[in-house]
Amino acid sequence: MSLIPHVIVIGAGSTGSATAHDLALRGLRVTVLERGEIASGTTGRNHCLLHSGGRYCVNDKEGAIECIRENLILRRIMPHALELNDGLFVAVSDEDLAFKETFLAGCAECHIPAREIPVRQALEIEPFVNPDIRAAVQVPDGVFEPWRFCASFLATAIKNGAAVRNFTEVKDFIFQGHTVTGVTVLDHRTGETETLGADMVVNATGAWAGIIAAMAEVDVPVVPTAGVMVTIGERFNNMVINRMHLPHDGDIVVPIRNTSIIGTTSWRVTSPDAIEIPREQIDSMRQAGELLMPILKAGRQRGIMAVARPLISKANADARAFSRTFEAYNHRSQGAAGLVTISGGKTTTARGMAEKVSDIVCGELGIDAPCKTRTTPLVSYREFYN
Amino acid sequence: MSITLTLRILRSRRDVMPHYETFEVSVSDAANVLDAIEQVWAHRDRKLMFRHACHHASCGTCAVRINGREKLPCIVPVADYSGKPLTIEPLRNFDIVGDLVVDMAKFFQNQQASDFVITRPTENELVGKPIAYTGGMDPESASTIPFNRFENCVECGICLSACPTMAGDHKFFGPAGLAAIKRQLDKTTDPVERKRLLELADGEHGVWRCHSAWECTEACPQQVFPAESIMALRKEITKKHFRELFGK
Amino acid sequence: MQNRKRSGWGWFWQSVTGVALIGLLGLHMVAHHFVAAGGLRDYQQVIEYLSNPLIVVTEIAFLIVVTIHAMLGVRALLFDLGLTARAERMVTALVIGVGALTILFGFWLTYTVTMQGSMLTALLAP
Amino acid sequence: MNLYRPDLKRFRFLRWFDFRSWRLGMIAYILNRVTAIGLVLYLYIHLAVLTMLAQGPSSWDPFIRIARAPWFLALDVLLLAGMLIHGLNGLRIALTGFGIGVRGQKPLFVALMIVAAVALIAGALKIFAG
Repeated sequence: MSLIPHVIVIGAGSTGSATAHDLALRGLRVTVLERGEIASGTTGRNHCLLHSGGRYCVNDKEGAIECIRENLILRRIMPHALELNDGLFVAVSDEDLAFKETFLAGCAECHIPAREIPVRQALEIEPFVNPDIRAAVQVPDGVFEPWRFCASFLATAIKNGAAVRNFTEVKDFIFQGHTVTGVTVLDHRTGETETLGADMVVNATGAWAGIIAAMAEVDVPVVPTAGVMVTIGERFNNMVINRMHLPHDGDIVVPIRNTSIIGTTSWRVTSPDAIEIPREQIDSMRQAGELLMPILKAGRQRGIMAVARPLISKANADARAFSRTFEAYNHRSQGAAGLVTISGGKTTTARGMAEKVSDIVCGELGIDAPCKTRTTPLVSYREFYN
Repeated sequence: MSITLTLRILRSRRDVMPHYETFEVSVSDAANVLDAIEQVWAHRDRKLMFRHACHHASCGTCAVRINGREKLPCIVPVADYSGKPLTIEPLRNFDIVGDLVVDMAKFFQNQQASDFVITRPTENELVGKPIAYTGGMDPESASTIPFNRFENCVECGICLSACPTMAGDHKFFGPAGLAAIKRQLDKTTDPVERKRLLELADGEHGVWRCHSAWECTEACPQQVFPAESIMALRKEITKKHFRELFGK
Repeated sequence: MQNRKRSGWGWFWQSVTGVALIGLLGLHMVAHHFVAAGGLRDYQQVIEYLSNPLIVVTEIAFLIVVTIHAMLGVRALLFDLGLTARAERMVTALVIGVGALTILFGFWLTYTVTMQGSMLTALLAP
Repeated sequence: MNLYRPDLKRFRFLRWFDFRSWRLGMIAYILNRVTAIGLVLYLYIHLAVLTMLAQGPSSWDPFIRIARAPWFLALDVLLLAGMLIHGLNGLRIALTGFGIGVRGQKPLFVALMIVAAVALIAGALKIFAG
C-alpha cells in the first residue's frame, strides 16, 4: 500500500476536474469517478461564458470578484480552450441607462476593467446589436469550450498521476464508524460493482451534490435551479452581448464558434436529471434576446438545452437572488468524516473552488502542500486520451 | 406538445455482444434527438452509455449514427424524422467502449500529431475589429470568417465514421487529422514546420489512401471540408516531391 | 509510415497512367471494335493490322500502361483492407512480380504473333 | 448480420455494403471499385484469349465466330460500360487530386456519368450494328 493518501473525487464536471488537477498537483493520489461522459452535467450545458464578473458586480460583489480573479487566471493557464472576445454591456432602455453609473461603480469596486465606448463605435464593432442602444461598456468577458475546459484539467491531472474513470457511477459510501472509508461503484463498461477505498472523498457533483450527500446521510443546502438556453445556428456578434441591468431572463447573447446562445431563465426543479422545458420560456427568451440583437429573429433555432445549476440556499429568496458564489462543506460534524462537498459557483470559478476544497482535504489529511494551480499551465485536452 | 418516439439503440458492453434494444419515450416536438436519447437514459435504462456535454454542437462528443447516417444528435430535431422509429448506433470505424460510446484515443492522437490548436491564430488581431456576417459558408470563407475564434472542427469523429477507406484500413490517418494538418499548414510559413506537416500527411496511410468518396465533407456537421483539405494536401505534397526530385 | 519519401508516387502514377489510358484505351477500342468490318478481326485481319509498326508500338505502350495501372490499383485495393506491414511488403512484391510477368507475356505474345504474321506474309508472298 | 460485432473486426470492409449510408460519393466509390476488379479480371481473360492467336487461325477464327454472337456482344457492352464508368470517374479523381475542379466535384461526377451513358448507348448501337 502506498503511503500517499488516496482521494476520490466524485464528478468530472468543471469543479471535479479542477479539484482532481489541484490535488494531483499537490502530490496526492487521485481517482475521479464520473457516472457518464465528462462535462455531461451542468458544465456542458451552460452558456459557456467566461465571466468577467460584470454580470454580478452590482448585486453579488463576492461572486463578481471571484469571477474576474479566475477569469484572469484561466486566460493564463488554458488559453487553448478559450475564445477571448470580450463582452459588451448595452443599455437598451432609459432604466438601463440610469443603471449605467451603478454598473460602472460596481465594476470599479470589483476591479473589473470596464471601459465605456461611444455608441457609434460600439455599433461599428457590433453592427447587429439593437441600433437604439443608449450606452455600451466593454468588459473582459470571454467564451470557453466546456468539454475541453474539463478535459484540460483532467488531462493535466492524469499527467500528474491521477486516474479518471468515466462511466463509473457511485452507488454508496462505505463507513467505518463515522468515517467514510470508500465508495461502492458500478462500472458501466463492465457492468461490475466494486469497492474503492479512500482516505478522503470529495463530492463535486454540483447540482447533484444533495443526492450524493444523501447517500452518506448528510445534507447540503444545494438547490438545483434550472436554466434554459436557446442556441441559434448563426453567429452575429463578436463580443458577448449583455444587457446592462440586474441579471434577468434572456439578457445575454453568447457567441461560440458559429452559433449564438441566448441565456437564460431560472426556475427551481426537484430533480436535476432530464428537465422538461416549459415552452413559454423559450418564446420569452427569444423575445428578450431579439431586443438585444434584432437579427436573431432571422436566425435558425438550432437547439434548446436546459440544465440545473447548483445554487447555494442562504435565505428564502427568489432563485435569481441566490449568490452565485460557492461553498465547501466538511461533513465531519455531521457524522461523515472524510467526506467534503464543494458546490455552487460557476465554471469560471471552478479553479478557485478546487483550491478551496483541496485546502480542506489537505487540512483533514494533515498535509502541508500549497496550491499551485494559479500558475501551472494546463496540457492539451487531447492528452486526456493518452 | 409532446410526441412518442421509438428508439432502436445498439447496445453492447465488454461482455455483451452488440444487439438492438427498442425504447419508447415521450419528448417535446421541439426536442432534438439527443434529448430523446437522454430520456431513454433518464426514464428507461440508467445503464445506457452515451457521450454528451454541450448540447449545441461545440464539444463534438455526442456523434452517433441515426438511421445509418452520422449526425450530431444535439442539433438534429426529432421532427426531421416525423415520428418514424430511429435507429441509433455508435460511430463506425472506432472500437466500441460500450453502447453508443466509442474509443476516441487514436483519433485524438492524430489530431494532436499536427499540433493543431482549436483557437485561431488571428485571436489577438480581432479585438475591436468590425465583423461581417456573410450568411452561410463555403470552403474558402469557412476558415477565414473573422469573428469565429475557434476552428470549425469540433473533433466529433463523424468524418472517420463516414469514410469508406477508414472502414477497411484502420491505419488510415483519417479525414479529421488530415484536415487539421491542412489548417496548421495554413497557419505557418516556417519551412521546417511546413515540411514536417507535409511529411505527416504523406505516406501510404496518409492522403494517398483517400479514394475520393467525399463522404467526410458530406457528413461533416461543421463545414470543415476534410476532403477538400486532402486534395489540397495532395497538390502541396506532389509539388514538394517534384521539387525534391529536381534537387531543390 | 514506411517508404514515406516514395509513397506519393504510387498515387501520382496511378493518375498519370489512368489519364493516359483514357487515350490509349479509346484508341484500342476504336481500332479493334469500331473500325474493323464485322466488329472483330479474324486471324488474317489481326496479322495485317499488326504489320503496321506504329500499331505494335501503341499496343505495347498500352500493355505497359494498363499493367502498371492495374497493379497499382490491385495494391491500393488490398492495402485498403488494413494489412499488416509484412503483408503490405508481400503485396508490393507480388504486384511487381505479377506485373513484370504480365508485361513479359504480352511481349512474347506480340512477338510470336508478329513473327507468325511475317512468316505467313513471306509464305503467301508470290 | 451485425457489422458492429467485435469478431467481425477483420472484415470491416463489409461496412461498404451498409446501403443506408450510401450517398453519391459512396456510389462513385463502390462503382470505381467494382469496375476496377472487373477490368483487372478482364485484362487477364483477354490475355488468355489472345494466346489463341499464337496458336494460329485454326483456334482463333472459330472463337471469333462465337465472339460475334449477340450474347457475346452484350458482354462487350458490359465491358464498355465498365471502362467508361471507371475511366471517366477516374478522370474526376485524378483532376481533383491535383486540385482541379475540387469545388465542383459533384456536378463533375454527374456530368461525366452522363457522358458515360451517352457514349455507352452510342457504343452499344455500334457494337450490335457491327
